[in-house]
Amino acid sequence: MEYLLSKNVEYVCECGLLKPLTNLYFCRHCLNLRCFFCCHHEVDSHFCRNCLENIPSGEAKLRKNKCNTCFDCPSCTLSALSARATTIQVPMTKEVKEGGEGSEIEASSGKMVSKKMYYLACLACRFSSRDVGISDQPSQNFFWPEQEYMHAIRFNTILNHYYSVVLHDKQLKQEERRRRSTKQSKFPNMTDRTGLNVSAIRRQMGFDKSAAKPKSKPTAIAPSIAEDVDDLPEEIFTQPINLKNITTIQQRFTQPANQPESVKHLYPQHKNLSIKRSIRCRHCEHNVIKPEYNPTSIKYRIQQFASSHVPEVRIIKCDQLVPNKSALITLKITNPTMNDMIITIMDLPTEEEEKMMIEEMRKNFEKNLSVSNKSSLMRPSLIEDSRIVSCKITAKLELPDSSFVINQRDDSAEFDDDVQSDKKDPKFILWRKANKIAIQLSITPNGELKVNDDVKIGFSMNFTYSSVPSSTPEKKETQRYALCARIYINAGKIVQ
Amino acid sequence: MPLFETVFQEKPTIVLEIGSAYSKIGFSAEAYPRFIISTEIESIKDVLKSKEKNIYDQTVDFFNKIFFNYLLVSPKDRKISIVESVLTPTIIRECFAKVLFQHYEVASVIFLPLHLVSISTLALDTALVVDLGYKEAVVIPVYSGVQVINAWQAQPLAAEAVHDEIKSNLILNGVKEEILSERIIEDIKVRTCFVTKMSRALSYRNNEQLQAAPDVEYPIEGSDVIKIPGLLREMAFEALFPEDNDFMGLPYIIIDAILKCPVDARKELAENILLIGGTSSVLGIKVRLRDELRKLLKSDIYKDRLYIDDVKFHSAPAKPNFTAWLGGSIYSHTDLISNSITRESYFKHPRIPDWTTYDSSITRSQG
Amino acid sequence: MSKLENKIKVMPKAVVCEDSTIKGDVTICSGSVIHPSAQIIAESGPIIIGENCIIEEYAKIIHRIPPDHKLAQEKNHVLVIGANNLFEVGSTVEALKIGEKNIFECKSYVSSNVTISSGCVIGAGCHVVGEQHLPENTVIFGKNCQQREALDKVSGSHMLQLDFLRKVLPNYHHLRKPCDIKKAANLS
Amino acid sequence: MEICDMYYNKDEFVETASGNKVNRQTVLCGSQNIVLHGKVIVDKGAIIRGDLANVRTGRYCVISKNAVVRPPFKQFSKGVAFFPLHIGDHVYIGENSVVSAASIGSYVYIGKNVVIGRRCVIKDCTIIEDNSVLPPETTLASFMKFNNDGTIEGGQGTESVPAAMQDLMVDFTKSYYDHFLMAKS
Repeated sequence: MEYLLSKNVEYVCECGLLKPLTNLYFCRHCLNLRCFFCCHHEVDSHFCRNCLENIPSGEAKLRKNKCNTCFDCPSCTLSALSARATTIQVPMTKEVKEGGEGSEIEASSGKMVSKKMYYLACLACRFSSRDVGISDQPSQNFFWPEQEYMHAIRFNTILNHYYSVVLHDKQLKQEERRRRSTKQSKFPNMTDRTGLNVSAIRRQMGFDKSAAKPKSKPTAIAPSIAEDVDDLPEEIFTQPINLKNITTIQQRFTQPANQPESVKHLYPQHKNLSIKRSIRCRHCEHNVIKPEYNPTSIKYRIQQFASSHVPEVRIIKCDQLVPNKSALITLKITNPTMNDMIITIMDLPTEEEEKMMIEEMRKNFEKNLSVSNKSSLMRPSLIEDSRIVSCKITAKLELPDSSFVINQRDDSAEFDDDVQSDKKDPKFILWRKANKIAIQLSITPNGELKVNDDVKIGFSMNFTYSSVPSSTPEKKETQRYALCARIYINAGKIVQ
Repeated sequence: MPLFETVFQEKPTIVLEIGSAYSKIGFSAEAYPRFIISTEIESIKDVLKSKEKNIYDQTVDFFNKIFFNYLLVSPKDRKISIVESVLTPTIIRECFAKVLFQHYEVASVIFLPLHLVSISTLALDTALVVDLGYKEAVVIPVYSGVQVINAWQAQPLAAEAVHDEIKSNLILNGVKEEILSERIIEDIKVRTCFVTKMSRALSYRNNEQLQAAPDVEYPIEGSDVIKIPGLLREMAFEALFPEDNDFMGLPYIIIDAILKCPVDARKELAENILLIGGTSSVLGIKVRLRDELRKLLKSDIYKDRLYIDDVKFHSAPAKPNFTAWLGGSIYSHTDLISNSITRESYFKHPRIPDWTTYDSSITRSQG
Repeated sequence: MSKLENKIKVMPKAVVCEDSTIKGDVTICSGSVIHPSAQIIAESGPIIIGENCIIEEYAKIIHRIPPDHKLAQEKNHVLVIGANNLFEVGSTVEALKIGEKNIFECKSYVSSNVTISSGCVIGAGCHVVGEQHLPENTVIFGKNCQQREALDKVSGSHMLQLDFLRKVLPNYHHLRKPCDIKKAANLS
Repeated sequence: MEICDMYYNKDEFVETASGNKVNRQTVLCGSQNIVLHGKVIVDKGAIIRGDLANVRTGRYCVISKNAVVRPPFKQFSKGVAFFPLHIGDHVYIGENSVVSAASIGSYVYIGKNVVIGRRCVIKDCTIIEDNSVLPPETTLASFMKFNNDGTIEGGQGTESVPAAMQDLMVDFTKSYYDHFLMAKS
């Protein structure tokens, strides 16, 4: 787990948040890091995570985002119910009716057929649909009886009432406006001058009633009547209660409509659907993540993981850390791209420089915004306010004195073992292996650190990035860019 | 009718009620919320403790959950209604607006006053709305579709007070504090406690000997079994009815709210009381309030000031904990939502108008 | 541990894999199946495992009375485990009274303070420690050891599973020889 | 953090021609029914119940100490049967975990002390947190994470499971294998 979601090495997203490389995306169009927080999310497709069926979004909306076939257990609220089969003996009823009197005797003489019936059961808490009095159903995908909502009718009356009130209001206003506008009409016409307008003519012709505009009237409603309240049942003071029969608040909230207090009313609940999300860069509106529709597919239509564009830094090991005493840290840097990279490690920007960077980014964005505003009517996205990195450095890092090259990724290199020994390499490089390199740097934790304090180091890593040739003609050739990633590393804790 | 159709084709408004303990989330024109989930914004419980930036991040995360884990909709260009108390701190209201407009790019947001929209579930335009939530009890009278703001009353007499009562009581009975997590206290309250009768509460107060309700053996996570005394089951909710010289118990603040209203409105308000909020779903609270209020009406303090004989309660076509949400659902279905703040206007003036600028056309238009 | 004298009685028709660890005075009644790597440790007194029990891998049944337990004074306490119990993989059971037809799911733990009647289910990963008696058909489940009462009998597959295991296990494992009924009778 | 080198003694492990490394103190019942597809590590105390039904794992799997891999049984109207258990490539099973799933996809990370109930279906690119309990017949869809409080979260395009889970698990299991070395005595 630590390997997968390691928080020891964090990269600075452009929005100023620190994230491990595995949680970052790389926008190919802006050539910048993006994270979950500063991107725009969209619902891509709906599916049921139990039966793994893709459900078109229109249908999902109709079904209130619930799966037709799968149920959640209302008792333990977490697991899904599974259909269990039982066989029961039923008399052959069909033949009875067909055969008339003669075969009726046969049926009563005990000719039985076994028939499969299904009920729902939870395998975690042993809840079963029989517990709440739902009879077994003849088919697994049978429509299990739905509960009725007791206030449904009253709610609809109220809703329609208010709706009609508002509609009525609106029509009145419209009429008012029309009446006013006829008076203000610039172009005189005959009917006006003669004092005849459409409605007057109609009235004269006797179309009076039938032609009158159908005006909606607010539907009548009986307002709620205040009632006297029932007294507390006397037995509450004498009868012991059985906790096992009273639902917990979590169980109640799985059925927001009824919120039953007794476990006898815990009915199976249709499972909620899940979604796949696509993620979009706010700066250029391009997708960085777009999954495939198929719920079982793990592929993407668009995937811009930072881990496949930006060199990855991992800690191999670190000496014991003592304040004011230099220690060696060994880092592994991997080049995930198909091109060689030149890497330079530098100091982090100071706070002023960081502020300037943020300011510059904002200006850039606004400039783009005004350009795109002119060209298209599309409403531009907004970006999150960038922030200053919250992490504070607590150790001094001795930077390597030169840049170095990391070889491109080569999937066939896995099979040849020999470690390349490049004589020219400077001293801080420990070894090279295909597209990986190990470097050793010395760090000196600050003097004021106490035992068990984290030692944080940080650096800017400049690297050359070659864009992947795209199909658009103007970008046919690979272009080389110099990019920069800011990296914060938690080297470990101070020891005695 | 064409007017109808355009509305139905539109995507339904997302209706949210972000409470201090639980949030109710769903869509407009539905009879109950899709989900009731616990509010995962620490700062809502304790606004003063946190910095604004922190609330922003938490709100973004929580709304992300609401939209993508529960409601499963892309919030971009959707309409949002937020049902909230008029007493919600500005900092929270503005934070919500900023998150929704800037981060989620919604089309419009409207903040609906909780007490006002609640009574639309009754098809009435006058009622005394008592909201018993997690943090506090808030009483606001609504008369002819207008909130009588100057008559509002609020006291920290709600779920939190009850939880503290249960916790301190159990600790007195020798239960270790570590095992009494907030979740367990809430479970004890929900599953075992109720509001006892006024007469019994009085007897307990006068130290009379009574046969208390039966004790309950309560297993805590398999590690221990504790005894919930019957007395605690009955008396936990007495935290809402403190009997002291401050006269600030629940019945007192209800009466005080009525007293602050014009004379000719008082009788109507007293006969139209609506209890909402999660704490008011507890067994026996209505009866107790009725008895307490009747007693107060006849007491020396109020006898000569209020000429009201009786109080009456409504029951909304909903569970008390989502009555306000339901009001929001009804309100959002009507076109009055055009009063909302749109994205464009927010970016011209990134301020959220206060409740005072709202007019409550929904109930007024009825008459 | 080494002090314990092993007196293991395996009744006929019981299937006990040799890879299992059995220590102390343990009687395994007929029809029960003990999987490899199961552990049965009779430290404070004999254990009698009823008929048709299944004890799976890494399941641990321990008869160990802690010194402050109310049964500590009692000499020769016998842990009698009823018939048709199922001890799943990695469960640890120290209870001193166990009825019939219980299921101890994977990685559950039951301390010696708990007495178990019949038809109970201790859910996977549940730790039941506090002093209590589980009434019949109690189901303990979930992270917080929530309790409910099972209304519907579920364990229908138990006997079928036993049949299968009794058929298959001898083909793959060395088994402990059941002792002669006559000898067993003589011993007791 | 890079994986540190792990050393074992020569006589502790058996290495097969296909690169599987199996500890001698494991219980592989019915070994003729167990297929390990190469470069699989089975650590000390692990149990694989091939006697109940076939067990097949893909390449680069890790079965850690004291883990139990046990085909699930299913009840029919006439008796019970144990079902074969298939595990995909690049799967890590943590210490003391019990796996009774019907199938486990590829690129799956299963933490420590996990219980996977009977006939669960674990799809590709999933994470199961330490100490989780999956009830029987649970389906864990791709890119979902099972938390130890019993909730399932995530889905493709969320942070719960890294988007590049596939590459990560390949990387992880390969380097685990590469760092699992015989001690030079």
